Amino acid sequence: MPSTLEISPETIEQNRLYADMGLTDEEYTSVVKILGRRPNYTETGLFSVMWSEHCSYKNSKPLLKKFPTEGPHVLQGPGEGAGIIDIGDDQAVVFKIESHNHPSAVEPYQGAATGVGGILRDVFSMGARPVALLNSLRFGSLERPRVKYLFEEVVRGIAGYGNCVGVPTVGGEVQFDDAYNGNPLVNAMCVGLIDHKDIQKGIAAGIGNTVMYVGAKTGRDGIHGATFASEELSEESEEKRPSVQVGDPFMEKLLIEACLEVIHHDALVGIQDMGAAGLTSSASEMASKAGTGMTMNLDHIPQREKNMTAYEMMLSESQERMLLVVEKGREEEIAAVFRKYDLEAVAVGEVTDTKRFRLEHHGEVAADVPVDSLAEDAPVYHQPSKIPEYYEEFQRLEDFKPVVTDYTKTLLELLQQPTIASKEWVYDQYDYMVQTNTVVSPGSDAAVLRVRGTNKALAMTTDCNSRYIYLDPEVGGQIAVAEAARNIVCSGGRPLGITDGLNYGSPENPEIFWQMEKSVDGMSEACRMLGTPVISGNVSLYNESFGGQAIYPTPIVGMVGLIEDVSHITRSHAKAAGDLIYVIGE
Amino acid sequence: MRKVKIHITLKEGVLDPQGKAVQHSLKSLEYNNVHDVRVGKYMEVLVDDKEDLEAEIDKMCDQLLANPVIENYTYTIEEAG
Amino acid sequence: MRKVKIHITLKEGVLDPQGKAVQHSLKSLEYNNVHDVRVGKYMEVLVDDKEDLEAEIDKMCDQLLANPVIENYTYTIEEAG
Amino acid sequence: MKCAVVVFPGSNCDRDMYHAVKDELGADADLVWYQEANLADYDAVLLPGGFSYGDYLRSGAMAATSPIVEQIRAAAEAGKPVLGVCNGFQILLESGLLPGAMLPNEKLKFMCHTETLIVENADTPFTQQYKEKEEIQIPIAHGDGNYFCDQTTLERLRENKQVVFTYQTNPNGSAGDIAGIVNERGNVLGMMPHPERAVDALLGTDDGLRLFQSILTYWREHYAINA
Ligand SMILES: Nc1ncnc2c1ncn2[C@@H]1O[C@H](COP(=O)(O)OP(=O)(O)O)[C@@H](O)[C@H]1O
Repeated sequence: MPSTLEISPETIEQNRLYADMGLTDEEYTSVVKILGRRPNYTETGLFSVMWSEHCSYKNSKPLLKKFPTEGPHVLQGPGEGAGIIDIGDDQAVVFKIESHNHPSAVEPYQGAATGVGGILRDVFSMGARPVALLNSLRFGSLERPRVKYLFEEVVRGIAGYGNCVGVPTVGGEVQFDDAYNGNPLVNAMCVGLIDHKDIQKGIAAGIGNTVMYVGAKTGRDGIHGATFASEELSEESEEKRPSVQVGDPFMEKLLIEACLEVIHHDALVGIQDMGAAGLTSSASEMASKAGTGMTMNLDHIPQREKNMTAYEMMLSESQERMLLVVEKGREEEIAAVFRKYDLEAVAVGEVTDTKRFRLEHHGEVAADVPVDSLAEDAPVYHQPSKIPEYYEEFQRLEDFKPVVTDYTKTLLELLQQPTIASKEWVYDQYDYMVQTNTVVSPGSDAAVLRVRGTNKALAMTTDCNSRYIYLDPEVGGQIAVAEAARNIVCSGGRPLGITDGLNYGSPENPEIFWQMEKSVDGMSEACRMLGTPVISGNVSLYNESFGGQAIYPTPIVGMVGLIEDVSHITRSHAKAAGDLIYVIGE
Repeated sequence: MRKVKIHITLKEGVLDPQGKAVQHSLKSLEYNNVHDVRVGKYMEVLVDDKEDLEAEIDKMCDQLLANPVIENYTYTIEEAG
Repeated sequence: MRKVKIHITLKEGVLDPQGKAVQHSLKSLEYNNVHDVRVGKYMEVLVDDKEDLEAEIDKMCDQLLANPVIENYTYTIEEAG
Repeated sequence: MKCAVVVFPGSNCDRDMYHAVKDELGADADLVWYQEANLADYDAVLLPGGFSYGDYLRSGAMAATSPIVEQIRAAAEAGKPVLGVCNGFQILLESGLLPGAMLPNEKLKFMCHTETLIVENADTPFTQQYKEKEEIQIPIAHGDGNYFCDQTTLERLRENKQVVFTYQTNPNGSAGDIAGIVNERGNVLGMMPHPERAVDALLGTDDGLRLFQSILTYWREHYAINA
């Protein structure tokens, strides 16, 4: 087998190749210290992805600690695929939001589609049936052809994936502002329903148990571009270009049905989806959480392309894949469940008691590192923060009171703003009715879905006015949570909890870190006041235009509420001529 | 008038779920000798001839007809029948 | 091994909404010399060679790859590279 | 009456159809996996919507080549009611059980909302509970719902009263505003709109319920005595 000339540990150190992969000098040094030697190429890759912001939250951890995450009805807070809240009758609601900003900026259709696919897997890997999707989108000015293209394709991508898998897209928001010209935001939220007894964990427990791989084959999808720059094999380099992740919603639909069937099988020990950092994060996290180790033989990984290296397989972000841990000796029973759906479940490894993460490939050890070092020892940074000048300037301004002379004209002008105008063009493309539970469809304050077989319903919404947050992150953060809560209450529901999608610029910029800090403070405070704990979320940093201009701070709130009786559901539209209108509040 | 025949195919290495599904279907219809299927697009564009027609077709493909992030294109120009 | 290149096009008389949309988009990008666009499918199928390969490809197309109510197909068979 | 709701890989309105028949109509129903079905055991065959095989290649095309289609054909020939909704309709077209083909919606976008349908033929096993020319509210949700057939076929469909539902305002470019058609014998109905989404007023409309009630009545009148 012609394995690629692997770059030596010495070269990685001397040429600082780890920096291309995203590790700083200090981080590289601590990896060397942990291992007691220099990491090889694959190992450097493992650390670089697991210690990235996306997987480790190294810059945002100190902030996330501020969120209230507990409550009497919280069954699962942040940490697993998605959070879970009790809704009575031994049922629970599962939800989470996730961003797919950068992939959507490059290839909007596939970026948005795979964003939907990823958040679905987070929810059904908990054992829940996905019952609703929502999204929160930000684009630049629609007058720009590129922005218009991004907007149309993102919506088409969300529709293409969600419609095909048969999960209704019931709500969301779209905001247009120049701040997003170079960096659109695409956040997708999924809500699932589960019976308490079906709740799954992503753990690799039971020494000797078998690790199984299910779903799409692994290709060179979404592998970090920088590493290719340092590839020396030029002949194949064109072919080996990092390729865009393409979603296969049909495969996902089969996975949903098969996984929801397999969770009832007593041979199943743990299940987790392969999200960002694919095999690396799913496998190492499952072992780390269980306090075990894992050995995988990469020769058994189903591969879509020829001559894939260990590095490529471990970092691939191919979609529609799941990792399972199964009782030893009962692999065939599990494989049979998947076979019905034309899916192959393949044994690729074993749970060990070594607390090490060990990879074999072509008869050689491709990596051997302490498993906790990947999943838990990532550095945590406390970034400096500084009040931005713009903020101080704004504080000094007089309040602006617009003078309206012609109300009709002003109203019509307002209604023509893309951000305010009807979003029917968007949601008409989403199948928001499939599963036949949608009582209040897009176009009202919150979407409402009945819980079949009960008298209950769930209300759900995503909200964030990022201009408010830009102007005053703390108050803006409170407003975002409060707005979501109002949308739930107006629909007849009691807010249960939130998931948050934190989208910001670079945390290394003190003024941006200040925005992050303050908005999280504001959101936390509102969550405490309203009794809506944060049960899951996602952080997306470095959202900047090519010129280095950061987006508005955009911490999106996804909230779910419980309606005790379907007869309490209210819609936002006017019902009959002659009805009275009241204004409540200030 | 010219007829431009354009072939748009997915780049090597990009997942082709459609092709995979078709291949699978062919297999279940017992065409066991099929090893791979890739599905792409084929367009026929009728245009007035002009100088630099090729440059213009390239531009059309780059701008609209193909998605350069995941697709390649090739074309031939013929006399329109 | 053979590479079969299959072209599937809409029959004459069948409206082609996709082609119309592409043509419209090209027009708004100011390609004013475009008179017509038809969009079809292009497939590359890799098969083992066998006797009567053509008959088999015809069958595949009739059974699955093309819909005779709305589509025509043509193909060429090449040595797989 | 016992209904089979056939589940193909990628069907996603299968449970909706099942609940409509079981919970709202009160008939017997089973979800049957396409490879395991024995349709001879059932009185009616329901093909649900969704994206069988991802709608790759052409909507319904791959499902139409699966062996279960022969059983569906046999059920149709035996005179049992066969209903195909949305993707189910596309499968009926692709398998030749109904004439014509589906093209992408004229505007090339998926669309989801409720449409007004006109009942063109109230004398079929599926529509006896409606009045001719009655207007009913039924949701649509499709990307490839632009019904196509040649002029001769269209005229024949009209002459034979095979056009069962039309759209009041054509949303997708369908020939003759067609939303649903039956075969010549009248026992196989294909329609793009989703009657199973219109069986509970809580969700907006229950105008679809009478379609299922019609099937039940038809079955009672024609088969129940022998059953
Ligand atoms: N991206 C989207 N996806 C689905 N529904 C959307 C989307 N954007 C807006 N909507 C729906 O359109 C309606 C109006 O949205 P929006 O203009 O954001 O109003 P509001 O200010 O009341 O939240 C809401 O019901 C919302 O769910």
